[in-house]
Amino acid sequence: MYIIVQENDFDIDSEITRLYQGNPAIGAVASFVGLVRAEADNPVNALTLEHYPGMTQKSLESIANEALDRFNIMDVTIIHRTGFLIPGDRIVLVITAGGHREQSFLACEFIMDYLKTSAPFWKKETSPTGSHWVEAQKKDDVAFSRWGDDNMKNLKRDFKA
Amino acid sequence: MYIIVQENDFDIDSEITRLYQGNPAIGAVASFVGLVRAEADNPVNALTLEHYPGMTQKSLESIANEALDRFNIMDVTIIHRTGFLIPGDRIVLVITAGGHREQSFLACEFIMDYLKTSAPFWKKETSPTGSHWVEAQKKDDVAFSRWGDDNMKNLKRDFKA
Amino acid sequence: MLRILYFARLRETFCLSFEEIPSESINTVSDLKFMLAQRGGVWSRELASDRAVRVAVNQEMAHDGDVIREGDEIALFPPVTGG
Amino acid sequence: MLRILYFARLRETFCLSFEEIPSESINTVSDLKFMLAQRGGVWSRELASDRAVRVAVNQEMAHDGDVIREGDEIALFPPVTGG
Repeated sequence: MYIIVQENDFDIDSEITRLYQGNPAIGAVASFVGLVRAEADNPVNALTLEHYPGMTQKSLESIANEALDRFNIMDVTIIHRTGFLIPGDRIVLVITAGGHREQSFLACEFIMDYLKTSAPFWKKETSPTGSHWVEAQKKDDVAFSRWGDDNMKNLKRDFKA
Repeated sequence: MYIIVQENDFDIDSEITRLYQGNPAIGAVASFVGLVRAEADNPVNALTLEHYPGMTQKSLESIANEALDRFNIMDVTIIHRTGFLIPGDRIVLVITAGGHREQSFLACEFIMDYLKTSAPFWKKETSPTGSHWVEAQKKDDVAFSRWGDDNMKNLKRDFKA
Repeated sequence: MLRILYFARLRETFCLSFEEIPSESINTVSDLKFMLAQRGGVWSRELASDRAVRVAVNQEMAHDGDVIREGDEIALFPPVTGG
Repeated sequence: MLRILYFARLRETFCLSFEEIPSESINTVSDLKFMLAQRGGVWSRELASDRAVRVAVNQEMAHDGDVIREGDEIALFPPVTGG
């Protein structure tokens, strides 16, 4: 497990290689990269990411451990950036490595959904009209909640079998 | 759209960057890397990947176009290697880029499920006991079939809205 | 004493990132929120029942009924928006 | 004429990667498979109804009932195993 909060960018190929190298049973690596967006109706100039240093590492580790346990995958990387970012910059990288693709994909989505609602990061956007804190989105709570239902508990059992 | 069949390895970071660079509306990039596995109960020494050159590019393009259309994502990369590979080598890279993570994840899974059942590649494994053609797996047909049900058609409509 | 941390919008609105307060008469997360809201002004507005405020006790997400003990580190912040 | 291609296990078993055959009396994928199976030996075994053989007509996946026309490129192969 490799979990880090940093200001610097990361190299995705090196991070993926680090995760699977030396474990020949890994056949399926899923990953997700979140980027600072700027759209016509929301022309963001910059983003500042604040976090709660004492809690961040702990909360990301707990999410990663839950994913390892639920989906029976083999390893996880989470890199989350903080500080000043501009459109096109990478914010977060999640990598999940397992034997088969279904469990790696599910674990990667699970980690992103949990991170979006449970990890102590906050975005402040600066646009031509001023700066404001980004509001949490209802759809992130919806995405989060689906992992708690009975369907997902059955799924966990399947992977453990 | 960037789709290529090649013998050489690829750099994942460069491929991901190529896909989102220049499109500031892209906020979510999902990707999948498939690797040659070697497990205790299946000690593979090498894999040879054969394909049907006249059809491969066409079939991958058609899968990518279907994903772009169904999930309303913005761009797709598929790189599939052929030839001689050993455990730990990368076989395939799929990258999907969209505005939001749910659609990018779904499109990436969709492409892998289609590729596994519809793209003309065949693996031949060499192990200490000889070499043999890998048999298609029932679970790949099951994974493929879920994209055809009514549930998934509704999902397509949601993304188009 | 309790160590209280504020983040993001709350930190800016309260003009405060950190304070220490006596733990007497504070037994739960609810007690602490009620006590802070009593300060009035931005405090009562930000801690009003219709505003979403998240609380972590000793770096773990907590709920209104959760117990607070002498020496705990409590953080108050808006719903998170990372990733 | 029809251009017939074989891949993977079929290519090896038939010791053949490519042949051309007259298109007369072959109207569908089924007709072609039946005609090839008539060759006997490995041909009838590999093209027996209980074995999964996939067929592409002009580089598109096809089914038993699909029509074959003069000049078409037909490929026969086992279920794919890439990715």
